Amino acid sequence: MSEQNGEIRIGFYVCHCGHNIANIVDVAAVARYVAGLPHVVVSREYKYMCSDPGQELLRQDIHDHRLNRIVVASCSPLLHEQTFRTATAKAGVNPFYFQMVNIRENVSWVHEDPAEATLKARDLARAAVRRVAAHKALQPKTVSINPDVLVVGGGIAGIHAALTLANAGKKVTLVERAPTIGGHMAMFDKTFPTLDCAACILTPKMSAVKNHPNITLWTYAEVTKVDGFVGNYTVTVKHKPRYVKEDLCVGCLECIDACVYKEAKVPDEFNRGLGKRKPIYIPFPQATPQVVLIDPETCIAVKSGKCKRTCVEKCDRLAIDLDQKESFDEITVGTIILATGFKTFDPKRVSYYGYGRYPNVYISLEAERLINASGPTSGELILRDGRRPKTVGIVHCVGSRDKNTHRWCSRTCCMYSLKLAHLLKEHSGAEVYNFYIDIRAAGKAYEEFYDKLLEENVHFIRGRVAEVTDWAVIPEEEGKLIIRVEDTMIGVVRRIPVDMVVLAVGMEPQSDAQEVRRLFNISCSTEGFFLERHPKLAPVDTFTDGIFIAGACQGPKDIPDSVAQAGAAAAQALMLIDSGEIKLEPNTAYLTEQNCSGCKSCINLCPYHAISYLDDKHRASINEALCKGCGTCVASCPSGAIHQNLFEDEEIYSEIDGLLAERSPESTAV
Amino acid sequence: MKYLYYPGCSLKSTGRPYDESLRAVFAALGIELTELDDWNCCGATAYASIDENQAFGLAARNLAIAEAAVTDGPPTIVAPCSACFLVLTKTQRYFEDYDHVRDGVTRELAAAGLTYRGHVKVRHPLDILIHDVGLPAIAKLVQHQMKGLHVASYYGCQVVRPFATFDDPLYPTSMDAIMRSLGAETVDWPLKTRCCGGSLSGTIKEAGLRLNQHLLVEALRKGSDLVVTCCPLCQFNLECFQKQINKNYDERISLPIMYFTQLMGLAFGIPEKELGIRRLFIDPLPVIGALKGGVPAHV
Amino acid sequence: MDIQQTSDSSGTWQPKIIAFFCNWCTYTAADLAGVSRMKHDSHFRIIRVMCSGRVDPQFVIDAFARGADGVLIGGCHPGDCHYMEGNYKALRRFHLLSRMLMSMGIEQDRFRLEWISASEGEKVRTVINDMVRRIRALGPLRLPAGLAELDGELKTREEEILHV
Amino acid sequence: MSDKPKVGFYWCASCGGCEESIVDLAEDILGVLDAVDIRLWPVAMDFKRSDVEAMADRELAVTFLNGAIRTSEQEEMARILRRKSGLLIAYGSCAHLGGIPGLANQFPREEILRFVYEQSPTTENTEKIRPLTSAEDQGRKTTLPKFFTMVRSLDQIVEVDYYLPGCPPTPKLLLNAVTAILKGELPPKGSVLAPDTALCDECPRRDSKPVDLQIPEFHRPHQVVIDPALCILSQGVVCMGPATRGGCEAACPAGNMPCTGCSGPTSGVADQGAKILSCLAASSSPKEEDEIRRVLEGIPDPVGTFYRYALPTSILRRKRMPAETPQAHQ
Repeated sequence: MSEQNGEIRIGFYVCHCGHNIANIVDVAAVARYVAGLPHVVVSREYKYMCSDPGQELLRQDIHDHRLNRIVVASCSPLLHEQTFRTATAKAGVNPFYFQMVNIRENVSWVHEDPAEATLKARDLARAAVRRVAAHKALQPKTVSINPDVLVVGGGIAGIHAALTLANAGKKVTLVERAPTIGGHMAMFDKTFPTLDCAACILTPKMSAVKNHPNITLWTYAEVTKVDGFVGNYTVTVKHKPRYVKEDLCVGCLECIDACVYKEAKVPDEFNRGLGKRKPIYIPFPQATPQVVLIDPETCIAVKSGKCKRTCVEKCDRLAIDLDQKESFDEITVGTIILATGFKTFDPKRVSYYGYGRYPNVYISLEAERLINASGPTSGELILRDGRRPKTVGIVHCVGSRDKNTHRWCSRTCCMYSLKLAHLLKEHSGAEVYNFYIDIRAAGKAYEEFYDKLLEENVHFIRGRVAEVTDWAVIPEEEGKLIIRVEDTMIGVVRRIPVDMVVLAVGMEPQSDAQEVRRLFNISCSTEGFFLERHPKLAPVDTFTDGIFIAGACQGPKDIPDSVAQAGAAAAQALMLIDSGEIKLEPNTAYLTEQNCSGCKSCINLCPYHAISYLDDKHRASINEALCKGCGTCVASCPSGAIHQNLFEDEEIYSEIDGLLAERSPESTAV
Repeated sequence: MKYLYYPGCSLKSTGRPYDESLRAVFAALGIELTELDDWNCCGATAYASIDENQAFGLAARNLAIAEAAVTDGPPTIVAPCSACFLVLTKTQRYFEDYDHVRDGVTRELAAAGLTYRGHVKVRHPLDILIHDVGLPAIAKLVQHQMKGLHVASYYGCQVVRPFATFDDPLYPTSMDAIMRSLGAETVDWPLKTRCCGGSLSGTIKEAGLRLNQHLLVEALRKGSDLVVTCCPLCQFNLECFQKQINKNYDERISLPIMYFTQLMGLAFGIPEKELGIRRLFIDPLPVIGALKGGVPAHV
Repeated sequence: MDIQQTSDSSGTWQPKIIAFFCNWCTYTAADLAGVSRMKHDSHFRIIRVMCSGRVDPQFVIDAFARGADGVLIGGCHPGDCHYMEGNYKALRRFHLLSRMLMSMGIEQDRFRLEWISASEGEKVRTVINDMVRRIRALGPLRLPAGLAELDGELKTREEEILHV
Repeated sequence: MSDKPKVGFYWCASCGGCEESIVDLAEDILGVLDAVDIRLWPVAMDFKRSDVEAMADRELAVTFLNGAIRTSEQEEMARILRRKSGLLIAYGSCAHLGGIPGLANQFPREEILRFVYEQSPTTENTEKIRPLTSAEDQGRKTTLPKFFTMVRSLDQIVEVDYYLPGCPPTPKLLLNAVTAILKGELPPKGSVLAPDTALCDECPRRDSKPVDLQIPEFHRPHQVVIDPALCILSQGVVCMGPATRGGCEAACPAGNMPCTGCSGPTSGVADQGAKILSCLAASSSPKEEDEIRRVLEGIPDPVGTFYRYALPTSILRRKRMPAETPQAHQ
């Protein structure tokens, strides 16, 4: 239903949102007030406008009262604008004759004085009513979706997402910056609460990725550039030099034996420096792909050129190329899944736990490697000073639930600490103490696992550890690490001497999360993890269409949750791909040629080169396909010849006027 | 480098060696210290618990006159005494963060015909030495390498807590780094920010002495030849109660406790008279002088 | 009838601030402030634009001329702009415009540009409270009223002029 | 009595240049004089206000009024002429936009009077005598018009039918207007009788402007030698052309001077100054805040530069002077 003889008929709806809005804003008063504004035919309040009955109310009114403009005052447009536009369109009114007023996030949730809040709600409503009168009918542009997908990050989340998509027949490129996929999970010994071996469940998936016909696996590679928009992204990937030809190497590892270094001397990353490797190495036995690489920092040949190059001679497949340079690939994809994972908290930041000062203080990942059969001590629990611990203390919440480091709960530490307690006891028969604030065992079979540990008489002391010190005040403490903690169960401060301390470090965003965020044009939440479009309703979407997030890059997660999210992200990508096309917000700029003087001021302002200069006509010309709708050129055009759909000057002026108008509604002529 | 200097009451009395050695060392490093004209008590008393507004006002007066004193660039106050540093820093922080404090202080100062715009930076000598001067510059001035001297750096509780502006709040290392740049070896002792007994030594003596004893015993256990500190109260406590501790707890402690700036001065070859060494009760020179490459007796 | 917006229920003057927030960073941050229930002063009104680069200086001037006591522009931090460089254009316009406004008698504190990323809900609160505080100190701008008073010097009734 | 349409010319706060511009019609003026009967033209012929008041309403077919409104007398004449004229045409920048006199809207009335009557270097007025709006001498009352608090454009006083832009309007624009009036081929009421595209469209230097222009530094015309062939803006000199209505055939750029904006904005723009400001700032190249500040300092007087002719008709109209209470008149 469009405007009959140009008459503007507005329907206004203010939502209670249960009590969320109605508790602070006098919604009835707002509805009454708006009813008196020009062009307003219907003005109602309703408990939940986003509910079916709420939308039905809209449809019915549009029909009964021949409404051709709709204003809903409820939550943020970022949440429900689409909902109400769709409802408006269903009732036969162009969806862009709709305007939303945010009186929840911007009013009822942030203000306490009902009078002030109600006043503000009225102002915002009046502004929207004026604005909507100036709206125009628009047709959104649709673009097609390239079915190929890019997955960034080869941890368990990235692996699962890639396999899901590949099995659905989509072409996937998986980019991992490390020399192998597997991520953190590959470092674990066993997984909670089932205690099944991490390698046993992960490595099959890793080789599945390697061998899948639909997956292109690029390891030791990084995304350096992302152009385009949903359905049509162009991505540049940098391949870091391995100094080994990936296609020729079969992973026989003979080059490693041949290396002029007879002994492994370099601290090895995979074992967190607890073990050593040579300059030419393979990260770990099941590394995928099974390809060796050379670390340019320590390889004499690469660094100085002065080396017998025994490795090169040894390789009869001539796979080793010491002159390899970085190379670039450009691919086009329609959707992108980010699964870039997390970083463990650096306990050096909490100096009072002595990490880095006392050799026998470890972080959890190091403990994982120590008890791992394929670890540096082949599973023997041997400390840095060669001793075998008789007592071990596990300190929970290191870098979690702490205002001075990270406020959030890392969600996995309680459970992996329980797991480590079990395994450490199993491996060494040591007495194991857990120092915890709360045991958070929310998950299938998690609480049961906790019970099991209690029966294994692992000690649990409830209290945040104050410090780990070697300050011995009694002879028994000499040569030990003393854990000072308030035992809040018995209300005394205790000093517990132990041989080994394991710090259950929390999860934090990758150190380059901000750069990655910029690269893919998405946002981060306060903690620095990638920001989801909606915490509940769109947990794997981002504010940039076609880019999804999965796993711990969005927030601390354990394996099951990461895998679940990876599946969800894959499903979201598939949804786009299979629908084949997507409607774009029609907020593009356009030019009224007769007003353009050809002054060229706008041409260089557009970062997307959407504006060009027509030499024959001496006029500018805007390519709406390239325009992303920022409106910078509109604000600049000195002739007022450029306009922006959805954000017309007239629309914004009427919003300003509406917000500041102090005339009584009777006299407010638009 | 030019800074305003806020000595506070301690450095004019019990802490004079700190004042003298700090001035000498900073001068040697080419740092110009101008004593803040007409400074007053920082308010590190019970004042704050009696009338917060006036307590902040008292401290803020120093900030206000400092702000007025400097025309080029933001004024920086160097406050060596831990208590002064803490109180002035706190006042600055609260002035920035809390409207009611800002308004209160503004009122209090107005009564004295003063205004404060909140531009003063309050800094500690350790901060200046580490971040403005830098360790290489310090090392360059060293004439007598403190080789083989085992030093325990003691920070006390106030310089880094609760406002850790320039170092780790629980395991600071700036003083240790400076000591190492003098050629000394620093002992890694866990009690470097633990309570020295503070004013307890004057009130609940037993408690004060116990805390005090812990520090001294652990410092010796870690093989320290002497303790350097940056706090007048800590220096006083640790040095002056050793006899009593030996008597009460049957210890044999005689451990020199000096200001870190004094050791720097000696290393720089500044005559000990200018460093107030003689004002110390336990003469550190024997243990230092005994060292190879240490300070010759004549200085 | 309409409540006089210049004053609160108790009748004392309250500032009116118009805030142009970019969709991607600052508007999202304001939503975050809402979701986090960060209470702050209510005397501002947000207008959502896609990018701070869309804020035409005419909008700012118009807002003042229609009775705003302050205008706030919120955009993504430099380097973070969802449209690559819109915020730089906003920054350059801001500097020239605030100089222009000052020579037209509109104090610096009344016009402000802030970079607030989607994660900085807290910053929305502090910026708004601070701006309201500063503008309270300055008092009302009352441009429309001021001009209306000046037009009082004109003769509106022709009879006063035409002696025929 | 001829039956030729009666025409009036009148001037308010103006420099007289607009009057000159009528003579600039050169020989064409003869044609005009054949076609019309000039009844009111203070610069050329004597007149009495009473004569005008005595005219029948709309007796004058057209009145071309130039100059801004600054005094009560000018306001009154504007109102009278509005009534006596079929068409009232705001002639030239001052009547159209407020013009150069409009720049006075940056200063308080009192400050202006004090300068003119007391402080200007050429003034000797030790008794600080100020003119009065009315004075009695030997039973004779003499009056002077009131000096208003601010300068206004004509349409801020009375309804205006058409505008002829320019400082002054070019003979061509005037001739076109007169012809259109005589032929009765006028555009919709309220139109500006000039093209609605900006100056660049008719600027001889247009094609020399680069499409990727970024301005690294701003210069004032006296600081550089302007290349006569190249776009003036591309040489870092502020040119109002992009934000100024054409119709003058880019007379100033053609004479190697930047456009200063006398014809005001095009119909799509509410505030000429704000728009050129937006355009120039966006097109400048620096990114670092300090650098931005420094480069934009190259435009030392934004108001005087961007609002040289259109301050009274800009959105803000006048500098805010909170101290000043609305003028109570003597």
